[in-house]
Amino acid sequence: MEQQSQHRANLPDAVLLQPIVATRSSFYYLALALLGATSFAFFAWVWQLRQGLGVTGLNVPVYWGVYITNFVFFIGISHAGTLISAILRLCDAEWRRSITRAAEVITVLVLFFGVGSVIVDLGRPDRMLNVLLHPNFRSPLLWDVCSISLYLTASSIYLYLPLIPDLAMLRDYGGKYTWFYRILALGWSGTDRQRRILHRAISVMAVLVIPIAISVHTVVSWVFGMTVQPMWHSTIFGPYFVVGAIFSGIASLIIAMALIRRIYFLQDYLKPIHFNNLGLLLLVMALLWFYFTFAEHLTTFYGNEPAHLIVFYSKLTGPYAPLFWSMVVTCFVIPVALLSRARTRTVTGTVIASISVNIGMWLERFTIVVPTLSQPRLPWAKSAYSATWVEIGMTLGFGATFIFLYMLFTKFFPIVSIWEVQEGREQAVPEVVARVRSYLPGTVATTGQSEE
Amino acid sequence: MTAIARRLSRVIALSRAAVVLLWFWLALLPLAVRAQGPGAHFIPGEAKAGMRTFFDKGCARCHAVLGEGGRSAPDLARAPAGHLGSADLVAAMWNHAPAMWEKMRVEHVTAPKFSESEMANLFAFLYSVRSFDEPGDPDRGRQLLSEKRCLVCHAIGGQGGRLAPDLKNWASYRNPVSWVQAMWNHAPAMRTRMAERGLPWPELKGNDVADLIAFLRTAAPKSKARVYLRPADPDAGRRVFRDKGCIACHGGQRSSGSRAPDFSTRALPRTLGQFAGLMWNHAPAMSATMQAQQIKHPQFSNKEMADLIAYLFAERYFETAGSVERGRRIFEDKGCSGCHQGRPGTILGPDLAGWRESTSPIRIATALWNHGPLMFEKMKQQQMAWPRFRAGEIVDLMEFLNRAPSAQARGKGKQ
Amino acid sequence: MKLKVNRRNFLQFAAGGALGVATSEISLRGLSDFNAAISPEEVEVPGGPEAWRLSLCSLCPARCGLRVRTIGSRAVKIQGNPLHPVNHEGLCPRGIAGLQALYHPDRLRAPLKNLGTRKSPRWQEISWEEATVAVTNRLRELRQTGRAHTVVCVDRREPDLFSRLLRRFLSAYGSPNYLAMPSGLAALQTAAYLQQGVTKSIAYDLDNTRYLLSFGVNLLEGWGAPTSVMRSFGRWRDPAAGRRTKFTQVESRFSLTAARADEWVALRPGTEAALALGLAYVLITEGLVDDKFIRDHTFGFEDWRDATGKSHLGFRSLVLSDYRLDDVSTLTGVPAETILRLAREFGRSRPALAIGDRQTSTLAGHPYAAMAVHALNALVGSIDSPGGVLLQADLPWSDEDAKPSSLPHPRIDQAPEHPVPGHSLARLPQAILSRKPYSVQALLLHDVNPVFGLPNGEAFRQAFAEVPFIVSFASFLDETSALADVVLPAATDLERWQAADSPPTFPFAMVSIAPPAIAPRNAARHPADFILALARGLGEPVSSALPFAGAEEYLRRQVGDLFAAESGTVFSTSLEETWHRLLERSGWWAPTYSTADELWEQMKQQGGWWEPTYYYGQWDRVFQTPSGRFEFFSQLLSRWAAAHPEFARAAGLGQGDDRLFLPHQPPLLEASPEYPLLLLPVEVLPLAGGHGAHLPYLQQIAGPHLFAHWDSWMEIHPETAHRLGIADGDRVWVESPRSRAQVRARLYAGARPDVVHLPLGYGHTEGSPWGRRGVNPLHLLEERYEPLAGIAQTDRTYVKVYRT
Amino acid sequence: MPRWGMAIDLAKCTACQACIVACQSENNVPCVPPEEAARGRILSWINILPELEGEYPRLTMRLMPIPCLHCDSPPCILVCPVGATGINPEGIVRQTFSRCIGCRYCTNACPYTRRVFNWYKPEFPGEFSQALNPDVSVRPTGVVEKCTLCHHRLLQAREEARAADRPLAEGDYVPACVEVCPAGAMYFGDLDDPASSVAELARSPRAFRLLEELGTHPKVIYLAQGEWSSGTTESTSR
Repeated sequence: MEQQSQHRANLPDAVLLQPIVATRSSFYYLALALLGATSFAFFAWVWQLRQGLGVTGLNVPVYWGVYITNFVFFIGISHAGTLISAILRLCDAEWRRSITRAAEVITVLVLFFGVGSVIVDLGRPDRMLNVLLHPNFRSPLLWDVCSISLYLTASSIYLYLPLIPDLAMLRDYGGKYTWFYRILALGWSGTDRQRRILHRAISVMAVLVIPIAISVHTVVSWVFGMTVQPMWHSTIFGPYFVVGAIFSGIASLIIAMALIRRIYFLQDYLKPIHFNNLGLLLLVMALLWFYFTFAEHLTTFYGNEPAHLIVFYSKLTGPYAPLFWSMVVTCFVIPVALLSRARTRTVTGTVIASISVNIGMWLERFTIVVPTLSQPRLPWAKSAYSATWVEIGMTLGFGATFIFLYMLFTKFFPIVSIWEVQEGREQAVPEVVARVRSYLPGTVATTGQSEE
Repeated sequence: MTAIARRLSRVIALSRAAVVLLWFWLALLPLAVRAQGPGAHFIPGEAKAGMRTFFDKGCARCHAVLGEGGRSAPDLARAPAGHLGSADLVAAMWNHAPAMWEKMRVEHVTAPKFSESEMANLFAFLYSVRSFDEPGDPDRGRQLLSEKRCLVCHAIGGQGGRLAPDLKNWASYRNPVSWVQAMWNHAPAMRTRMAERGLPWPELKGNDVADLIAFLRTAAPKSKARVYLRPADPDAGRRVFRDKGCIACHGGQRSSGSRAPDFSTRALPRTLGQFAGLMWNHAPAMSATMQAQQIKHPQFSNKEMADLIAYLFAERYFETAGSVERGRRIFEDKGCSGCHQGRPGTILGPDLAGWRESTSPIRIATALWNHGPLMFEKMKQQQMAWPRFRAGEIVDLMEFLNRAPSAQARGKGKQ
Repeated sequence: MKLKVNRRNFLQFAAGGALGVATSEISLRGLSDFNAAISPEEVEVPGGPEAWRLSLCSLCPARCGLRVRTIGSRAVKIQGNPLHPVNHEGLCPRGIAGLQALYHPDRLRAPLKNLGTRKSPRWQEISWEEATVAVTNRLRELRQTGRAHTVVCVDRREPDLFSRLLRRFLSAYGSPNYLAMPSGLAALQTAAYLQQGVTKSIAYDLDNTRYLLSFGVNLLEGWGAPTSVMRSFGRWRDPAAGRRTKFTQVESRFSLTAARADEWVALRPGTEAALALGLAYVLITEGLVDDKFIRDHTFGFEDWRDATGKSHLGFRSLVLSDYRLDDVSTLTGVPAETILRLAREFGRSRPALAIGDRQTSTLAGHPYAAMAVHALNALVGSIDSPGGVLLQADLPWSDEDAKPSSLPHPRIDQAPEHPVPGHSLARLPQAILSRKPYSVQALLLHDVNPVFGLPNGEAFRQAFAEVPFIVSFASFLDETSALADVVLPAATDLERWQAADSPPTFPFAMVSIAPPAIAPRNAARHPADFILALARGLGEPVSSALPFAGAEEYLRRQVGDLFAAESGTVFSTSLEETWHRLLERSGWWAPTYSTADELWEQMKQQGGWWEPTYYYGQWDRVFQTPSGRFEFFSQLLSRWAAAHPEFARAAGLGQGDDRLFLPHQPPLLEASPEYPLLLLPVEVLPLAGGHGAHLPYLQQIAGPHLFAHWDSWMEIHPETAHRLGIADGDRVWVESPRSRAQVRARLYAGARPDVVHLPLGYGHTEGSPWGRRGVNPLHLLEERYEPLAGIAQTDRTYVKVYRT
Repeated sequence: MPRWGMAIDLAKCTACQACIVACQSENNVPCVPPEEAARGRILSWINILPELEGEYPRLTMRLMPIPCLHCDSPPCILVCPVGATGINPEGIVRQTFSRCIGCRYCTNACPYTRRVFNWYKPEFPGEFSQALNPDVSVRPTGVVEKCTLCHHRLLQAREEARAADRPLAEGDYVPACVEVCPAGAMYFGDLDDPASSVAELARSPRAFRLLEELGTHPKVIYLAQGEWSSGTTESTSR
């Protein structure tokens, strides 16, 4: 026993396995709390199924509310991982190695909640199968179904592939559930050939995943863009939504990293530099997002179409002004202020920025969905929309469940890709030196093949 | 002799045909009989069906009858004034057609097409409706009573003369005919009484009767507010005409010697009420002659009187016979022959040879209505004037078309 | 060389995949089962043999003809009877809502007996037999003790078979007290009596008029016979019908009627009479009047001398002196040029028709104003002429039921201080409480709710507490029935034999009848059957006066009269009717029936009998005044006033002032600093006549112009609201000197800045919970009665409005 | 193949709302309780839309009864993911209640907001369920419903016509709202039959369609109120 633990401690990066081998009681308390929220959400949902959607704050003409907002929001978050890690992988950003998995997990998990939000929004979830039995391919909603399921598969694979070596490690490590890891490890023995295949597979997936991810959120935006409703019927919704998605994605990634770092003492794996880099990325997205938002609203204002202007003003000056302007603050003012200066681009700084960004992005989705609906072209009675406990409970529950599952993942799998980190140590440094040298004049690229 | 014989045969032939037709639709519409208008029995076609046509085909959009229907065109029950037989109706329709077509073109009204039976019904309807009286003007009625000095002898509800019956007794009579009947029956007595007092016999003209009724109606006792007549039966009327011996003097050719006006030729007023007026005016003179010839003054029941008048009107629906000669002349003069006689090269209209033995006012009207606009257009292209006809001329034309379309025209028409 | 895929991990793969698919499949299926389990399936609708049955609507006096679709024993749809002369195929929303009245969850299920007190009733269900016995005994006792006359019966506004029977019963029983709820046409009828000397219902030839000038009559919101008015409205604007009839609405509020009119003229509330006389001024000065008619058929246009040689004021001089254009303009707030234009349009387009004073189906307006408006009709000769004011044709009923009983005792509610021999139900409470002329021993109420529906409802509540015995026929335990000792569940329209005469404002003589469309629900019964049972129970002579087995037999007997009349026709297609009219007008009559039985059968199948012909110019029927003419100067009034000097004071004019007898502007209410805003209650079609609040169908469409439903609202002008710091939807207090109520304020630009409006029909305190919403404006309004006929003037009161 | 359409003459409409109630009673549309109504969840398929303009005392108000307009190119049917709604060959925009999954995408895509959603299980308090029309299914909770132009009446009319062995005549098939209109302001018929009254009215200069600019091609045609002027004579054929 003694020397067993001894032997483990000596293992490189043992700290990365720590969460898996040892669980502190605080974990259970937190888990309990989160599961409480989950069960509350479940209760709310049963209640809604029994009573009908009447228990929500939805009404005529505001047929969509918090649920659809959540849907768009969650799908947005899902762009955190896969997309980012894919991009970083493809351009050999070496600082990625310790953050990719944390990102990819977010993607895979959050997608379920995106889909879940739609399901709870259905009046007849029991008839969901009709989507497969009687599909109508002219409906953007069906495009969503396709692209999201495709995205889910792709990103699951993309999460799974880099996991294999670590699984093998856990298998040979001989802790709990070895049988489980054995199944998943697919008999990985780390031969060169296997490594090469794995590398090839990963980079193929990386290439594949990017267009899929982009398509997903474009299609989501089309759910609105394809209608003739004022301020929905817009051509830039595609890119606008994608940008927003990546924006919130990065933000939630930063938050997740910060938490992992704190809880599992991974300070020297997730270093300030990571936050700094991601912070810069976030800054870029913030500017990009503002640009789109500005363009979108300016054209509407300039176009001066009555129906559109009614919605426009309901956002800028009307009942939705508070939401709209706090969105501008949280999505633009705060992050830019914090991230544009190196002094504040610290871990805390970026985290604060990220939190505000996520809040802001949720507000953005909300102010896209609701104002349009509450100002129909024909001046029917306008009834204000405010969410009920059911919707709020469900939203919180979803958040909690997501966090819980994330935690659970860290308890079974290393949240930082161990073999990649090791690979980094052993090979990447000389590679990078060689690569950098190869950029410089008067030198011959000797390490060409090792770069592929 | 020929003329008389032909006329006679013609009238009889037509009335036979009419009766046959009558039985035909009687068999079809046993219920409709109850709702028959006066005079309908003799006339080919059914008045009520005619009204349906009138409204369904959209005539009522512009035209009205007695105020029921559109206002933008003449009220066909009131205008043209005076009594119109079928031939007169055709003539009126023919002469008026171009103007109407113009108006319809302007208003984008598409002219409906009629089958011959529909047209027959329409005629029957118009003919009966034209014989209806409209409620009179009570104010004029009051004046009349004083002008005609009725109240010297008569009283209304106790006020007035005591010599003659109180008019209140009749106040509830709504039908001019029942008035005529009452007046007729006591005409002789009244005549003598008035003679004694040297009072002039009151003449009732135009709508006088209707107006009188309208005024006296208000004096009617509440309990039995209105007395109407059931629709009359011309057949019965014909019998009355024979049995009561009217035919003896009034029968025209049929009467032993025509001493009295022949109703089959004499000009009739438009409505029954006006006719009633005439009978009234004519009563004293007549009873005088009758006395002179020891003919008993016939008494009529309400129904008999109604039937009788209905019969007389029904008779007059049919045109008297025309002459082939005059017909041919008109056919030439009015330029019909130009197009309608199969001359080579000039066949713009159909060869009317085919109409032999089948020409009737209904047929002409139908043809006019269905093909008229086309013909009108063609004629305008040829700078031809739209010919106008008097009723008599129509009759002669029909006579001509029925009898003598020249053989060679038919021959040519075939080639 | 490749990943070594041996059998084992291949199987693992397969297993995993299968598992995944299975779980997803199961979860979806499971979800649907789950959902089905927790929210079980919906109502399924039973079928059955289908049939269409005729019936009559009784939610308002129009009594529209209905076609009821029945499936098995259920009534599932109400539509208009296409042959019915009043509504043809059309219906108003109220008619269709009859279904909800029929199947209403709060309907009485059995006869109820009050074991408690009036204040705190304790209801017990009893059998019909018990009920009949109880009532019979009480009435027999009263009769034997010579107090038959102390039995008072209050019937609803809608005349029908049952009201006839009731009258017959009362006169046989020995009581003169057949009372009915007041009608919104009272002012018109009063004017008709004073100016034309007639008591029959005034009618309007709306179809044929070319210009309609309405002084605040809510024509399209339940006035008169709503469906037939709407039908005429449609015809005025039917492109096929040729020229469009102009409809001008003079009203202070931009009501739905005003909104649908061709022109809306806003005037100061209460000045309708002045405006009418102002128009008369222009008509006279510009010679736009019908001289012939005025010469031949009117009296008192010029100044005149009576028998004693005393000279009297004529209408012309009155108008020329008192109602000069600019005066009228300043008083009414209508620009002079508008008045000029209106007068010219009115005078030049013939036939032109004027209706007023401001009235709804329950608020009558002021008779003097009505006279002023009616005078306009006389000026342009629109009386008893096509497109003008007509007098309803007489029915050929034998009048034995209707005739006033020749009994020693006077009617309890008669009003000797009024010139018009009217009776006003409003006087009943006072009569009961003062025991003058005699004390009331028993009350028979038929489907009436004065406690809720009359301005002095509270007085009724107190008075009824004094009456020893109260029986009420009702479908619901409403405010009034709640005060009764015995409440009898009455069958609704669709469940009972019905017969209706021509509705008010309908020119032709008409009788519609309808057999029950479906069997009565629960224990409900036809009140007629109960009354007949009562008659049998009371024995001679009552029983011999009503020797009928049931409602049907009684009705059947009545139809005999129609047959005897030998005129008219059974309801039929417009074509048939045209034909009939053509014949009849020229003195021919072609009935479709030859025996009374045939007539009866045909009436049951077609819906009734009527006479589609109106005979114009029957002056001595239309003008039964002393002069036998239309009287601008009412001699009936002057003669009466001669004997009653106190009248002049009541009317607020000097003794011997001829204006008393001429149309004139009655005195206006004045605002006080404390109560600055005028409250004008309004009537909306869905709740017209004050009933219907218990029907969801009607509640949810009550105020379309404001999307208002299920609750009463107070219309207030945005600026006024802003001045008072009131926002749209705020709850506010409306306070009058009499009482105050809380209601939701709605900003409405159609409300005059110094006026607020509350809809009538809301604010029940008893009966269906659905009806117990909103406030009842009648409780805010001050009671006032005008001197001519004692018509309630509770249609306006000054109030103040402030936020809660 | 007819193309069913409706014409509503705003000059004749009295805003009495009989059409609304007739529709509800014909199609088993439940009355929602007051609280729900207050939240704008009234289910009626046809509603009056008031448009008030001007200042006291110069006001105008247009009150339009608006059912589903049964557009020829309806935005709502494209977006339904399960094809629960579509336009049938006769131009009726139908809703298959049994397939609808209640995603409410169609309600949001309809520019006229003429589709309603069953927030709760339909309630027919007391014996109201007795008055249900057996020809029309009662919609379950959670599905979208809309005006069907009383399609069941079309089926019945067809049956009767076939039984009588004659073609479907104008007036055989009329929706409940049109049938009940007391002012005769609503017309219904085949827009492709030039002789039909609707087709005639659709050609009238007063005719307009709601939000035409969206290219939805509604088959419910409105006729402008028009104005009275002394001595005007209008004529349908102009």
